[in-house]
Amino acid sequence: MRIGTLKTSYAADEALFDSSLQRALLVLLALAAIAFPFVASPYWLFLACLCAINVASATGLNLLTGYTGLVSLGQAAFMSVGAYTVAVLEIRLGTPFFINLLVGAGFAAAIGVLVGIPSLKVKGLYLAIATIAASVILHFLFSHWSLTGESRGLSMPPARLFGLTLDQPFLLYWLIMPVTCLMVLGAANLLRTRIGRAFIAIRDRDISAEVLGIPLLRYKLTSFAISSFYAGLAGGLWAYFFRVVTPESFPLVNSIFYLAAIIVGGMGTILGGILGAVFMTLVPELLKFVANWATPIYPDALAALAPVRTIVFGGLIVGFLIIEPRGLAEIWRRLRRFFHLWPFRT
Amino acid sequence: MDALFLAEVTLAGLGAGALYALTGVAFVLIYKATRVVNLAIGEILMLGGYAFLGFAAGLGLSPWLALPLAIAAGGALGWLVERALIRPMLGESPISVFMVTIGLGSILAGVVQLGWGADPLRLPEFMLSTPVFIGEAYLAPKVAIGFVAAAVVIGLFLALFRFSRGGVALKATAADQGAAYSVGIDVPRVFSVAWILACATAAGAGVLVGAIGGISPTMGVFGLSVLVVVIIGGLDSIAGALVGGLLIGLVEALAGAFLGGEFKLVVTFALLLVLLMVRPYGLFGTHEIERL
Amino acid sequence: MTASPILEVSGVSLAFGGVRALSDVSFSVPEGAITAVIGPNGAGKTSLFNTISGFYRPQAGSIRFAGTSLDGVRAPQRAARGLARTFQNIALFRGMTVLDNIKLGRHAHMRTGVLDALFYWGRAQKEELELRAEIEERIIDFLEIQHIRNASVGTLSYGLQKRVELARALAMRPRILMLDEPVAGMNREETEDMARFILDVKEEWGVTILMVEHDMGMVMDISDHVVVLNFGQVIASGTPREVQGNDAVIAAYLGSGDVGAIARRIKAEAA
Amino acid sequence: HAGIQDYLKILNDGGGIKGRKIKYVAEDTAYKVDASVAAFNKITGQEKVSLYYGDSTGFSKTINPELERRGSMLMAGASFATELNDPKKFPLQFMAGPDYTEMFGILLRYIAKEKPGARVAFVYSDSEFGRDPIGPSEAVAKELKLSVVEKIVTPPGSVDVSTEVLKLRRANPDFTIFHGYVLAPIPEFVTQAKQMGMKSQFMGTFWTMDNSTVQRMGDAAEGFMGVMPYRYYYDKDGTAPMLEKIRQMRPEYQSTGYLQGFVTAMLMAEAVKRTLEAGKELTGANLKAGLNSIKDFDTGGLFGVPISIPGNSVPVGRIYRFDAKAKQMQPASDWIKL
Amino acid sequence: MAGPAVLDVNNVEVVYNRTVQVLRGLSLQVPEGEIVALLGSNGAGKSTLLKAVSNLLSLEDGDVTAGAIRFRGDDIAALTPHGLVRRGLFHVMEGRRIFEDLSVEENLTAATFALTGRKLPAADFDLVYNYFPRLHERRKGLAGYLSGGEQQMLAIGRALIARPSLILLDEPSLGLAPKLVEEIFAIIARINAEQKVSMLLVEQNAAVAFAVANYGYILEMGKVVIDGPVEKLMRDQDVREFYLGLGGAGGERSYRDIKHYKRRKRWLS
Ligand SMILES: Nc1ncnc2c1ncn2[C@@H]1O[C@H](COP(=O)(O)OP(=O)(O)OP(=O)(O)O)[C@@H](O)[C@H]1O
Ligand SMILES: Nc1ncnc2c1ncn2[C@@H]1O[C@H](COP(=O)(O)OP(=O)(O)OP(=O)(O)O)[C@@H](O)[C@H]1O
Ligand SMILES: [Mg+2]
Ligand SMILES: [Mg+2]
Repeated sequence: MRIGTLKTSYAADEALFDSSLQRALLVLLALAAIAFPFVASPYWLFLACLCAINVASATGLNLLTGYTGLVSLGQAAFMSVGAYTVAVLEIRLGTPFFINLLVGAGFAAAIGVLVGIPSLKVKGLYLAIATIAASVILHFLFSHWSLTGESRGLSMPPARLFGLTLDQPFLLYWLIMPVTCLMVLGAANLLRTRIGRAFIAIRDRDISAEVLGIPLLRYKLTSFAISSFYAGLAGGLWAYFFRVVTPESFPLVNSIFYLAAIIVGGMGTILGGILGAVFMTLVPELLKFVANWATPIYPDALAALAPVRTIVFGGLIVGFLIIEPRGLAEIWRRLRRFFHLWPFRT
Repeated sequence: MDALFLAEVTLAGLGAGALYALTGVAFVLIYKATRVVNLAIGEILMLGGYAFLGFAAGLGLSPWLALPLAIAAGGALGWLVERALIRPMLGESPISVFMVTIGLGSILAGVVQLGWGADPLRLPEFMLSTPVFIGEAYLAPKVAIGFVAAAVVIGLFLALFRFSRGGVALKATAADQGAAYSVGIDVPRVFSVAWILACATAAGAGVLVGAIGGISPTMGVFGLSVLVVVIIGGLDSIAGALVGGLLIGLVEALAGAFLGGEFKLVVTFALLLVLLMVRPYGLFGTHEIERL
Repeated sequence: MTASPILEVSGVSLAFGGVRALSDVSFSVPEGAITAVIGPNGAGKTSLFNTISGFYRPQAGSIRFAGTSLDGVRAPQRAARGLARTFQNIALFRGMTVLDNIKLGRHAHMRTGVLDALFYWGRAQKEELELRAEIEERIIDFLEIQHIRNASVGTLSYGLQKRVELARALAMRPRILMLDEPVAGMNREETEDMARFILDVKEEWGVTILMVEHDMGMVMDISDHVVVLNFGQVIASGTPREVQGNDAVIAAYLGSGDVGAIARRIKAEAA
Repeated sequence: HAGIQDYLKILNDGGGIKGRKIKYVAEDTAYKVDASVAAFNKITGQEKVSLYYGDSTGFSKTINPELERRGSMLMAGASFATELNDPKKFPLQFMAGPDYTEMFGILLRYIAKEKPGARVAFVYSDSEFGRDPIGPSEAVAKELKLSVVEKIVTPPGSVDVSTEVLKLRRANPDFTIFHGYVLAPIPEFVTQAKQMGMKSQFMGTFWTMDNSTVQRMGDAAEGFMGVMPYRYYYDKDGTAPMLEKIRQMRPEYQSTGYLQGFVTAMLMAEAVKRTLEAGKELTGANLKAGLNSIKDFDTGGLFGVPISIPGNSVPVGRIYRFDAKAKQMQPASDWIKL
Repeated sequence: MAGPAVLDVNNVEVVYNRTVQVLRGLSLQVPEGEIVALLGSNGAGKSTLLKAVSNLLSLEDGDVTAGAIRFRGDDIAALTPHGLVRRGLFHVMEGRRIFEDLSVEENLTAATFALTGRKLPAADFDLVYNYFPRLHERRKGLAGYLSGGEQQMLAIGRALIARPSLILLDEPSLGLAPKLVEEIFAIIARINAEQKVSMLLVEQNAAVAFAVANYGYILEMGKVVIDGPVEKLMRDQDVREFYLGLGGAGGERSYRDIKHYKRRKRWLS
């Protein structure tokens, strides 16, 4: 059992991880992440990379929707901007991948700002629909523009680093995982400064925020920019990971997926974005295991998998919202408190 | 382009628009009473189509019996959804509730696919099929019937709100449930009634839409166009749904005829964006009252 | 009052569609004193505050603050220049703790940009820690809210919420503090607490105070100067004593002051 | 899926290929690229795979570099996308039938023969699948001296096609080819067009052509035509020992999708056999070489004629027409080889 | 106390979110035809009590865990909130809670649902406009744009439409100008006298509450600490000091004279 930690300086009180036990756990986690690729099969590595990409994107959306309160159904579209930019740069110019990633993310951020402009006037779900409109328009553009390969999409060469060709999950892991960790850390940092507070203020009550010295448009656009920067970066990683980008790679369902991920994980907490994205990525795989396992008993299990997956996806969203609206992060918090106080209270 | 073609395209557009409007009304009904943005409306519509198929083809009932049964099934679904999913969400943030409806849509699509398979199906023919000519312009008979049915239902709803207290009860409940209780409004009933009426309407629209284009588990995307309709009309305005529906139907038809089918969606959504910049609450939606 | 005015409102008019909320309002607020704005409901007091803080744009007239015109200056910049306020309907951010709510008040005076924030260790951290120290030592101690600093504001009682709002306004480094009905809904005891804080802010921090309040007991006791609005127009201004005796003010706003007598009369009539 | 299983059962029951049995592992992917890639990684991570059957076009494209890198597999897919029929770009893949452009080519050739100089319209969905054959097919039509009078795009998932039908009527084509759909909105299209008194002949491609699908078109099915590389399940003309075997194993009607799987498995097995016979290792390139060495191969009557695989596809097909009385697609032409 | 009790609250305990206990064994009665005042500091649980009576607690995740509340002899636990209103118990909630995007008239129309199932003549809007002429002027306008006082009038007007036999009034003077407080309380007194409506009145402004009420309860921490006829309460030393702001000598204390240390009230109970 741990006893309440006593802090002696404001710096200690403002730290991200407030106890030595937490920091020790973090180091352990990092070590595990480093050891993982050496022990895991390509399949698990593949999943780990996919989870990381989704975490990056979900964290971005969490900043926008969970913290700033601007509901967006365009996250997948912003990812597609990043992915296409990366693919075009890689194919046409062959510039180094980190430049491509940054340019892609920057470009996505610019588009995000553009899409965010209505947010000053358009509120709530009207705004969500406006972001759908933006995705539809982007989708149209990508599937009819020769530069982006029209509806056929683009296939691109792998990323290269020091003469190494990053074309397997094992190598890509070392690109994707660190980038994602940095992105999550950046988001956590952002939130403990005036910018994070401004976001939350806008979410809770935007009109009074303005009178308190927070320029609304600037911060709403900042939020859109950061969120779509994250999406763009995630999309760029996605592009290097799959090496083909088509208009169907980032459908509207994916935007819903990210929204669902932060809701299931817990909106407005960094941990929630991470847990939610990982959880929602892994559940379909879990279902596959179940189906394979059930095949001998129930031969049509595989055929039923697609609809069952749709049902489970919906069921998870509905179930979480009704039973634990604050998501996995809240469950995690309760678990922690339980162990924290362990022998004494339940 | 000759005038006849233009006239025919316009008629076809208005016909399609009427179905948008009808589904839009179902959407608005729920929003008006419960402030829930029901993204599952497309799937509920789809379920109406499948229910009709189930009654007519599965049980071999006459289509004229199957139709009211399908509508009733829609109503029952509405009742169930309201009870099981919406009522527990009272007081949660609008995003959460709207995500619940997304989840519901996903569940319904999955269930339909599990029950009827992923392939598109056709509804039994039950409407008259002699072509309708208005002047010289051709109008597909089903589209004409859809138009008339939609017009009648929307007219009924408009009259209901104009000449009864029902509309006030809906709006009051949506605005503040506690206060609505405190003035003697039976809030749970308002909720139930709104969902039952809306889902029954959507199911009826589903039969019409299915009769025209067949039914499939992906039919829910119809809901996306309906969303555009109600946003353009204003989320809480029945008249808005009517105008928005006809407008979108028309715009889609014209875009399809003169630009090509691939432009339909993008043109309507672009229109939506432009309109939102000018009128953030749609054509007829009420502004939120914001005071410091 | 001899002090020079810090805020000058001249000829301000504001209308919403057909409703004239303010018409040709002029008055000035002397520096370092407490000025109260009173008037019937719907007279336009809150609208006046909203106009001063830049939330509404007046159709006519201008406002000068500390010698410079505020025309064309948007709300956030006005806040940055030292116009701080509280709200009639408490506008705390329910998703944040008390401490974060207070920190938010300092927003406009901070420099941290997006890049600083993403990296945090460095400039952003330095600034955050300075802010924390100052808030702890000056504001939280002063308003006696140490025990709730990590509470989320939603769980606090009404009186404490009002106090946190005041703390947030103080964190804005105000030169003028505008309080919209600071003691509405409070009982006598809590009103006394709030009155004491207001007086201390004026005396110890040297902040000018502009306040709207319907509690005449408090207004008349602590304010130095009173402005009376009715139907969007200034109908009187002066010291509390002057205003209290003004017939127009009594007719429009103060009333007879004896509910008991009226009630007794009604009961007698009914009987 | 069932088709592959059945063929492998026949094969393994018959002793496998040169004594080797073939093991079949399946994963569901919901036609989503990332799910498919996940499945690919999972399967290849667990087993040493020589033959792979993928689902969508997107997947085939995505995985291609990986296939080349591994070089150990031969892959076939459910997709007949034209783009995949390029042995240079996709050296380790093939499809068990004509690609979509070739399907159009067969249809157009038939049209040119029936009615030289006919007016043709293409109706297709606004998707990768729908757009696939349109460009090249226009060129083919031109070569055959047919005029393409209208190209109509419908948005994906659209149900109401009234305006498109109006457009079609103005173009007044003799033949209308639908592509990029399974069923909807073809029936409504045909019904409305017939109501308007149009006389156009309506045609479809592989995914529309399953007998049960056409049946579901209701009245609109009458006279509907289209191209199909395989024989239908119920086709009893000529000698078709394999079809006979299928009918024994599965007494009820099997879809053309089933046949596709069956044929694919058969061709894959043939490639393995030839590679082993040549005494070579089972690498992707060797398997593909084995496959390409197939000439005038008899598929036990599943294709109506002996086939060859010069590239990535089997460019053979036949025109069928729906007979409402028999409720069956009936042959309307001979086998056409490109 | 005169007359039978319209409302009888007996030993009620209320818990929010299954964790926070707010009322701890509270009892009070409202006799037929009288106005009972309920005073107490912020957070004492006054609004909570009213919500418990009108059965609206469940909306905020609150529960009555012990005790019983009877309205005209019926246990309210068995009744729905709207059912209670239709039997004649009307709750004018704290913060007015008018329907902002309905017009004034529609707000009154909404209240006619309270008449459902009762054999009463049609709703009488003129009765309301008679008491509140200001509302008549603005009857077509959106209620959200009314000033605070007008909104309070509308809230009371809605109660009048419902023809209740008991009105629960939660802080009707909140945010109102002194003159308007006078007007509203005069009207409250008139309504009580003319319509024979009983009232349970929650107020912070003790002076005006005592002016119209017959009997008073003072609440601290979810319990009644003093009660009695208004005349008796007004003689109580603590009530004088903490609720009426009268100094020891009887004259009103000035806010300027408040020292930094002051005596906090302590109720012994
Ligand atoms: N955003 C708005 N739109 C339309 N009318 C408004 C708006 N804000 C205020 N009003 C109107 O302006 C007038 C003045 O309102 P204001 O809120 O300033 O009054 P107030 O003096 O603060 O009253 P109170 O003492 O009740 O708070 C009122 O008639 C009100 O209805
Ligand atoms: N929904 C709720 N959930 C949890 N606690 C609540 C809730 N509503 C009220 N409380 C708590 O219950 C206590 C009593 O609240 P209540 O509103 O009844 O007080 P009150 O006496 O009406 O005060 P005021 O004079 O401020 O209106 C307060 O401490 C408050 O924090
Ligand atoms: Mg005000
Ligand atoms: Mg209260």
